[in-house]
Formats: sequence, C-alpha cells, structure tokens
Amino acid sequence: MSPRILLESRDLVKRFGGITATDHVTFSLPEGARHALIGPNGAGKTTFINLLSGVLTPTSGEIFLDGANVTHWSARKRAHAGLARTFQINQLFADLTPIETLMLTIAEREGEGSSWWRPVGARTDFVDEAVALLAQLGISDIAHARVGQLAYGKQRLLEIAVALAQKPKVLLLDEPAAGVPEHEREQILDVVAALPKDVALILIEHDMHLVFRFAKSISVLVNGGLFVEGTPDEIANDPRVRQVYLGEEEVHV
Amino acid sequence: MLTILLDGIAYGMLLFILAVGLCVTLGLMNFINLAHGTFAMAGGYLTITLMQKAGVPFLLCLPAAFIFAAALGLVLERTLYRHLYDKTHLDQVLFSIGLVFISIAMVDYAYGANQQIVNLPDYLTGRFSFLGASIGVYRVFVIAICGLLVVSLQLALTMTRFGSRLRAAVDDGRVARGMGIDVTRIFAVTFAVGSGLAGLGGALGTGIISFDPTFPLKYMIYFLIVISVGGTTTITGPFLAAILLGVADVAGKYYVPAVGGFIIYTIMVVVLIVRPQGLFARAAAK
Amino acid sequence: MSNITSPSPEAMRARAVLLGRSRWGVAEIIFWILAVACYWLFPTKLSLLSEIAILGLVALSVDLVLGYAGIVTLGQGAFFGIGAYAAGLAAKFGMGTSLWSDPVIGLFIGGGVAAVIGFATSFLVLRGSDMTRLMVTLGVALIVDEVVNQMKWLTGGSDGLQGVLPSAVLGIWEFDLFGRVAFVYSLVVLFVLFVIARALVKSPFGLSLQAIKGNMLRTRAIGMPVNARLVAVYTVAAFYAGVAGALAAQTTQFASPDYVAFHRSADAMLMLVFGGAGHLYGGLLGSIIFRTMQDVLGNITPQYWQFWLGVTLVALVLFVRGGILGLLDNMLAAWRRKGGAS
Amino acid sequence: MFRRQILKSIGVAGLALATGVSAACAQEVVKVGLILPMTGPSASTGRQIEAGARLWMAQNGSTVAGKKIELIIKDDTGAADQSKRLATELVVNDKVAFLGGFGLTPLALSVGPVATQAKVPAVIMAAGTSTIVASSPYFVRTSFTLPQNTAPMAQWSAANGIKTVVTLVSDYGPGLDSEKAFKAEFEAKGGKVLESLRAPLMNPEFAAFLQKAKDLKPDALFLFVPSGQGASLMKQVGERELAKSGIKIIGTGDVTDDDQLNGMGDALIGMITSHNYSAAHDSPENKAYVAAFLKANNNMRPNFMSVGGFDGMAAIYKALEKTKGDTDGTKLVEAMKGLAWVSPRGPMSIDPATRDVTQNVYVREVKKVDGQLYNVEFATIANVKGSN
Repeated sequence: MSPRILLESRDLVKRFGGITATDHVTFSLPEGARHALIGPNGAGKTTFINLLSGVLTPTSGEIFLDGANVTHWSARKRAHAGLARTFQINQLFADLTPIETLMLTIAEREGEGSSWWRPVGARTDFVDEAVALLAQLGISDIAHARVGQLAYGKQRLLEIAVALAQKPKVLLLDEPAAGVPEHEREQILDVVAALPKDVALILIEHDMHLVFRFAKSISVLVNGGLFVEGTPDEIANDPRVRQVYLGEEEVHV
Repeated sequence: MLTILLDGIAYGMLLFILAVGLCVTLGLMNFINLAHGTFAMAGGYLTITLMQKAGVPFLLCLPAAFIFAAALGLVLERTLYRHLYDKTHLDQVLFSIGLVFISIAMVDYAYGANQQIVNLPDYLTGRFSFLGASIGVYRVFVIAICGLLVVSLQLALTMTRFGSRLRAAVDDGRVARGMGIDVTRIFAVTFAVGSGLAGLGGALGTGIISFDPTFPLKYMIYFLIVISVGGTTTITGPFLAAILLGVADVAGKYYVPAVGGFIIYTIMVVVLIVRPQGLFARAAAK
Repeated sequence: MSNITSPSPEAMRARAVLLGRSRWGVAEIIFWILAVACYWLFPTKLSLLSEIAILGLVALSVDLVLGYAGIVTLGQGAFFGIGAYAAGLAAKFGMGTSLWSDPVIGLFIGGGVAAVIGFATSFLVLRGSDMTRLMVTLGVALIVDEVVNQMKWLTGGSDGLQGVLPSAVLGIWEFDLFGRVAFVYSLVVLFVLFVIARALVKSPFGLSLQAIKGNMLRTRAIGMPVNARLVAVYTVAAFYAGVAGALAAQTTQFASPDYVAFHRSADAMLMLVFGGAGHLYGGLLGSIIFRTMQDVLGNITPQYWQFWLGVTLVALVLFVRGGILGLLDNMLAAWRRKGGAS
Repeated sequence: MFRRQILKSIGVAGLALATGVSAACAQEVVKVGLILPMTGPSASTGRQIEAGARLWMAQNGSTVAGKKIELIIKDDTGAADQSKRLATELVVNDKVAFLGGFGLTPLALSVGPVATQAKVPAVIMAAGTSTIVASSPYFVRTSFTLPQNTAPMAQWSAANGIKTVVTLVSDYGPGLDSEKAFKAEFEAKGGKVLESLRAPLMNPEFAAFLQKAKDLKPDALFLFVPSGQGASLMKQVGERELAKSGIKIIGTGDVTDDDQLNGMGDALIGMITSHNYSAAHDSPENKAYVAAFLKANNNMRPNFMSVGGFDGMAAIYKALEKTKGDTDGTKLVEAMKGLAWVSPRGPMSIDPATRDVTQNVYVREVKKVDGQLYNVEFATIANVKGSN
C-alpha cells in the first residue's frame, strides 16, 4: 500500500499586501520522505516553511499534518503534533547551555515543562536522552558552554539537535548548512543523512551538491508557485528547471 | 459648558507642546525618555526666577525658556543620552528615572518644596464673556501661541528638507541611514528642539498649572498617555490625543470629580491593548 | 533512542552539572547566616532591618517577572499596596482578636488578593513590546492608586488605614516595640518564599521562563505554552509582592496611599537592577544596599538623598552591566578564563 | 567553662548594649523627640514648628526642674510609615521622655499606637483633625482642631447676611472635619450649604472646582487647604474672578497662612477668615514673640504652626515642673491636664477631660499694614473647646 502522507498542503496561498509569496501550492510529504525544496532566492521557500510550521497563517488554502487539518493550529500545537523545524537564522537561547536547551525541549515534549518543584536534571532519563542527542550530533564537547558564545557551525548543529529532541514525525530543515565553513559542512551532511528513517524530511538548500546527494524527491519553487516536482534525475535533466534556475552549469548525477 | 471646553482645549494644547518632543524622539530613536518633564520644569522655573527675581517681562521669558531648555537638551544629549541608544528599554527607563530624581532634588534644594506661583502681567489676566460663558484671557493666549506652534511644526515637517529627512528617519532608521541621512545628527537637533518646546510649554504652563519639584514625575504620566493614545509616527496623532486628554481631564474633574483621574488612566490602558501603535496612527510597519 | 543501560561518562557528568545548578552554594549559606546574625549585631536597627527584608521580597517578585521572564514592569508597587490594604483591613476587622487578624492568615489574604488582581491583569502584559508593557503596568498601578484614594469609606483615603491591630504571630509572639518579633517574622517569611522562588527558578518551569526571555520564536517552535507560563509567573510575582505588602502593613500597623505610590515600583526595579537582575539574590542585595544608603544619606542630607539615588542610577546604567552580581559573574568568568581552570 | 564562654560572647553583649548603658544617663537629661515633615509638600510646617520650639528653649533656658532638655528633630518627609518608624526608634534607642510635632493627621495617627505602648506623652503641635487625641491616652494637643477654627466662621457668616455657601476643602482628615463642622454650625444658624466640593490632597488642580463653585453662584465660598497650598489656591481664585462676580471668599486661617500671605498679592485684601493665631494679634506676649521670631529666623514671619511648636514646648516645661522632673509618662500626661497659660496667640489651656486645647478663636480680615499683608483680628470667640 502507498506510504502514509504525513504532511500535505492544498492550494496554499500567502499574500503580503500586493506580493504573493506562496501561490496555490499543493504538496504532500509521505512517511520516510527525503524531499528537497529548491528555487532561486525570493522564491518563497522560507515563507512556505513558515506556513507549514505555523509561524505564518495562510491567506487561503489548508494544511494537513498526519491527516489532521492544522491550518489554524498555533506553531505550539503543531510542534506537539510532531512537526519540528530548524530556522534559517539561528533561533536559540543565548543564556542557556546546549544541555539545558535540550532538557527544556524534552521536558516540553513530555508535558513536564511546567513542573516547578523538582530541579532540572531530576529526570535522569531526560538527561541521558539529551546527552545521547549531543553525541549523535557530535557536539558533546560543548554541552555546558553558553550557547551565545558557541561557534556558528556548532549552533547550526544544535538547531538540528533541538528539532530532533522534539521526536518529530516531520522535520523541516531550513538551509541547515547555510553560512557554515566548508570543512564543517561534511559533518552536517553526515548528520542529515544519518537521521532516522521514520522521520519525513524536507530540506531547503542552495548547495546543489548536498541536494542531489541527499534528496529522493525534489520540488522547485519559483515566484511562490510549485514549478515542477520529481526525482533528482528528472529535475537535473529538465530543460525548464535548467533554464529558470540551474543556468548552464553541467550537473553530474 | 463652553468655559470647560475652552479650559480643556487650552490644557490639551499645553500638554501637546510639552509632550511633542518626547513623541518624536521616541518615534525617531525608539528611545524611552521619561525625563522629558525635567526640560519643561527647567522652562517653568526659569520663568519663575526671571519674573520674581529679575522682573523680566513675561513675554520675554517665553523665548528665553525655549533657548535655555533647548541648550540643556543639547548638552545632555551630547554628553549622556548618546551612550544609551543601543541599550535596552530597561536601561533607558532607569537612566531617565535617575535624571528625574536628580532634577527633583536640585530644584528642591534651590527653590524649596512648595508650589511656586507667578503673577502674570495685567494684560494677560482677567476674563471676558463670549457667547455667555466667561473665558480666561490667558487661556486664549495659550491657545493662540500653541496653535501657532502646531501649525509651524506641521509646516516644518512637511515643507522643509529637514522635515522630510526627519520623517524618513522616523519611518525606518536603517533605510534612512542607507540613503545617507545622518540620523544621529537629526536626532540631536530634534531632541534639542523637543526639549526647547517642552521648556516653552513649561513657561506657558506657569499661568495654568502649579510648579513644584515633583513636576517631572507628576506630568510624566500625562506625556505617556499622549504618546500611547497619539502614537509616535505622526504629529497630528499626539495633537488630537493631547486635546482629548486635556478636555477629558478638565471635564472629568468638573462633572465627576470622584472618578476624575480614573477615566484617563483607563483610556490609556484600553488603547494600549486594543491599538498598541496608538489610536490615530496607522499601523506602524516597523 | 537506544536505551543506554549503564549511563556513559558524559551522562554522569551532565547529571552532576545539572544537579549542581540547584545545590546550595557556600556563599548562599553564609548570606543567610549573616541575615539571622543581624538580630544580635544590630539590636537597635531591627525595624529598619524588617523594612529591608520586606523591600527584598518586593525586589524578588520583580526579579521573577523581569529578571527571569523578561517582562518590564513598573506596576509591582500596586500589588505591594493591594497586599498591604488587604492584610490591613483583615487585621482591622479582626480587631486583634478573631482569626482574621492573625498575621499569618493576613499574609495569605494580602498575597491572595494581589494574586487575583495580578492574574486578572496578567493578560494585559502578554502582548506588546517593552514600551507597551511598561505603560500598561504603570497604568494599572495608577488605577489602583486612584481606587485606593477614592474608596475612602474602606481605605481611609489620604489619611491611610487606621486601626490595624494584628494579633500575635501564630497567637504566640506579640509585635513588640523593639521590632524583634517584626524582624524575625519578616525574615522567616522572606526565607520561606525565597526557598520556593529558588526551587521554582531552578526547575524546568524556571528554565522555560529564561527561554521565553531569550527567544520567543524558538519557545513557540518547541511547543511551549508561552502565555500560560507568563500568566503563571506574573500571578506568582503578584502574590509575592502582596505578601510583602501584608508584612509591611502588619509590622507598621498602618497602610497609606504611599504604599501604592509610583516610587514603590521604581524603587523595587532600581534595587533589583542594582543588585543584578536574573540572579535571584540581586533583589536582596539591592534592597540591603539601597535602604542602608537611604538611611545613612537620609540622616546627612534629608532632602537630597534622592539626588545621590539619581546619580547612582545614571552611573549604574552607563558603567555597570547587570548590577553587582553581574559584575561578580564577569569577574569570576574572566578570572576562570585567565586561570584556565575548567 | 565552655558554657560560660558561649554566654559571654553571644547573649550578654547584645543585651548590655540595648538596655543597661543608656538607662544610667536618663536621670540628668530629658530628651524631647520632635517628628516633623522637614521635606516634601509640608516642609514649611516642619520649619515653622522647629523655629517655634527652639525660640521657646532660647527664651526659657534648657534646664527645667534640674533636668537638661535635649531636643532631637527627625524628618519623616510627610510619610506616615516613616513617622512611625522614627517614633519607635526615638522611644527605643534614644529613650525620649516626650514625643512631639506631627505635621499632618495621618502622621499623628500612625504614632498613636507607639505612644500608647511605650507610655510616652506625644504633644501634637500641628495636626488638626478632632479625632486624633481620642486615639491614644498619651496624646496632648497644643495646636488647634478644625471644628474649633471653623465653627466661628460659620457663626460670623450667618450673622453677616450670608445665606448660601459652597464649601471647597482638601480631601483628607482635616478638610472633611472642617467641611462637616462648617455645614453643621452654618445650617444650625439657618444658612444653606449648596454643595461640598473636595479637591485631591496631592497635586491639586483647583480650576475645575472653582469654576463649579462660580456656576452655583453662592453668597460665599468657604475654603480650607493645608498650610503651603494657600498661595496657588488664592491665585486661581483671583484668576477665576470669583470675588468680582459677587461671591465673598471666606475660609479658615490655613488658607491665608502668615508664612505665605505676603506673597499672595493684593487680591487677598478683604478676605475674612477665622483662626486661633495671627502674627498681627494685638498682645504684649505676641509682639515680643514676633519680634524675637523674626530676628531668630532672618525675617521669616511666624504662623499658627510656629505657636503650636512654641506652646508645645511650654506644655512640656510646665509638666516637668509639676512632676518635679519625674519622667514617668503617665504622671506627665496627668500633669499636663488642666494646664493654663497666656500664649502669644492669647489665653489657652489643656482640657483635663479630652487633653485637647481650649483657646480663643478670632475672626480676621486681610489688610495691608505698613506695606505688608496681615490677618487683622476684629472679633473674638473666647475659650472654644478643641473637641467635645
């Protein structure tokens, strides 16, 4: 039977005054998907992610998460329903430490966020899970440093760790490797590749090398509209995509 | 009834002149200067001193108060305020409360704690009846002067180059800087002019309101109400808000004295919740 | 997530570090021993010390809201005043005999009424920027001030509340003239509420407040009910300020409009920032220094103590980042970096 | 050995400091603690009372019945919780035998419980609400009460063709006291109070209230505001031209306070007030008092608050003489009851039943006397009781 659709948008529109940032996008993300979302700058990729994650409310159209109509759910409710995301610009807690950030996220996930009597760390199972996540992301060495003083690359990894700590069904990665120096990009690639199979992934990325290595399916967004969708091979050889976006550069698949 | 309305308008106009400087500086640099009242007090006490000690005619005191308060504003801005633009709102609030405490103590030391009064020149006192209601000459004088100031302010903003650059900087500081407008210099000038206007308002106020060392604290609340209701993106917003506040305050004290102060504070809180950017201002896109 | 049977060294170290956050440090214990020792060290200054303990409690309530949750408020003085009047009225109608005027009951009445009003007004503080929150809290405080002045039949208006007769604390210790009972009573109440606040701040709830202050966007993305947390902390802070007001009314057997005046909120915020917001002890340290300075300077130049208060405030904002405790933190961090310790 | 060591280091040191040492020197020196608003809105009251008290000591020496009198002045900035704390410290730390001062009613009321608990006589030298003295058996008053000063004004108004009156008072204890007293006395004499207006005590703006009074067109407008606010009130009365529209301006002497009267301008001439003291009071004691006061306070004119301080010290000295220096609080209060002497204001006495002041109250008119404005007394109502 066909894999379960975890995330779906129907005829999604978002207008800012006169500008149509998202133009009737219908899109579905099956379980275990490794989907890339590409398109020239200003194509509306981040707006689309913000609509899916509830940071923005759509002008019209609907969004479904694991079958439930979440169009009017707040970002908070969607997070609890299993939708997590990273941000293009790091959105972390500067005064906390990575271990504290993960402990907080896990506590919120388990409904322990408002327990006010027992100290942070009383739940040793949370601590172990947080430590394991840091290890998985290879940032155990900075577990107790102030997030505000971490290197940019480490912060990008922490963004992914926080998203994972939410045990999401769907994970939206907004340019995870953006601004990361060359030698550290490999580390992020490995981490993204090693993400658990049952999580459906959408990756927004400009680095074609990473997109074609990672994605099993690709959508191309142009001027807010869904231009074309298909496997990496189809997209790489599609003349229209080449003309609109890839330019003349030769692509080795 | 007409008397109360006119008293309210005069009071409202006075509040506008006192508060306009603060509206623009808040809109321009997003700087919360709770100490704006000290410049008004400076103008007021200067007038009191000149008239009581030096016998300077009242009309001469007005420009003197403007210049003195503007100079004070310029000096303070260049020395102290400059370091606070990038600080948090909390720091700005604490800094300005500090200034208020300093000014209260200094005036208390120099002039003593009780209310100062000024004996206005004869041609400005007395009342005349108009449409059956008795109108204070001084009230009309205040309305005239403030009306003149409002018109000239509006013209300065819309017609002059400085005005257009100021409005651009208020709308979006970053873009304005991008276009080469020296926003900090504009701010320094606006801050000085705003303080000067407050000083002038203080001088005019000696005829209507009472001056004592706690003036900046007492009137800070009125300024905040004018800003919250009027918004900071236009001049007409605070003007209408000041008039509304002036009339509501005077009428409130006349008709429902028990509830008087209650009305204006409730208006402030309600407007802040319903339209945080102000009753009259368009939704600020900042 | 594979279930790790025996915890890895990193996990053990992480548990140690996290639990270390809430262990009572040596400095903390010394602080409280000194506080208790004041009873013998300054027998003639006990009423001043009670006032310091009460001001410390108000500063602590501002710290919960401002230091941890990042809400700028100029209205905590209103809850202090509400608590004072509620407890004062309870003591007055209890006529020093019935249950109502028992001080400990009075604390809960004062704190409770303040918490109810805090809860009701907390929704006003959820939206808006620092500026709107500042003005909304100030507006609420002014309305409370106006109500206290107008309801003369209940609050005694500008003359203040007469006939506040709290009975003996727990029926045992009568408020004596020397202020001994008042001091011990205030200090015990401060300590109990401090311990609760300390647990609250070190708990996941406290961590979520710091997260809200840090980055609102991310807190929503990880599914945190931000508004519920802000309402909760604002109500708890109102309770704390209300209890402080009740203490003030009981120890001075009086309540006047001056208890709801603007300077109460301004002083509380000043003490907190002076000591260092977000350090829990900032408020206590700030109130000790602030009130002692006021007392010392006040005797020298009664009128102009406000001048020196203003100067300290301006200097504080220009030169000192994060108050005294902030300064100590930076020095400690610098020393640790230089010393290459951990 | 070890146990004694602990006792010595902790317990004894504290106790000795608190009680033992200072008790010994109480015999020779009798301390009088005055709690006055030296700063804040009623700073002028504090300044006047201090000057009056110091003048009495300068004229009568600083020893009474073999005891040296030491005056301690504390500033409560007009805040009631400060007055209470200072009173407690004066009683506990300084071991004062007398408390005194209290610039406003709330300040006096907050000190009541301390005086009662510590059994220390508290001499009220300013606060005027009638109910204060009853609130503590240790209160004695040498200033005045509002009903005492207001009733004669009502009697004079009724007797001089004033039929309808609007009252405007400050919205606090003394204000409401005088409003009630005026209304009772005036309506008893057949007059009619059209409306009782109240202006807020702190930061008052009188314009709206005066306009309302003017619109009601009464025969007279009765005014009461605390000492220090008279000047700005009368300026706005002049500005509103109430007198010109046929309304007679009357009030208690607090409005035409000698401390500010001269600066209020000639618009005041002709205003009728009633009060217990005027600097222009025609008596040899007052002439000497005013001359000495002007000299001692670089031409600051004494007002009714200063005589409150002056006579307060008089009561303290006379009480000590009666008890031959015994500083037992209850005996001192008993000694004060029934005291009578001639003060610069005129004959006065302490009513044995109520411990309140009984004194003459005068009706006066503002006149220009050799270049200065004075309240010239023209009618006397003798021995008006403070409170009944």
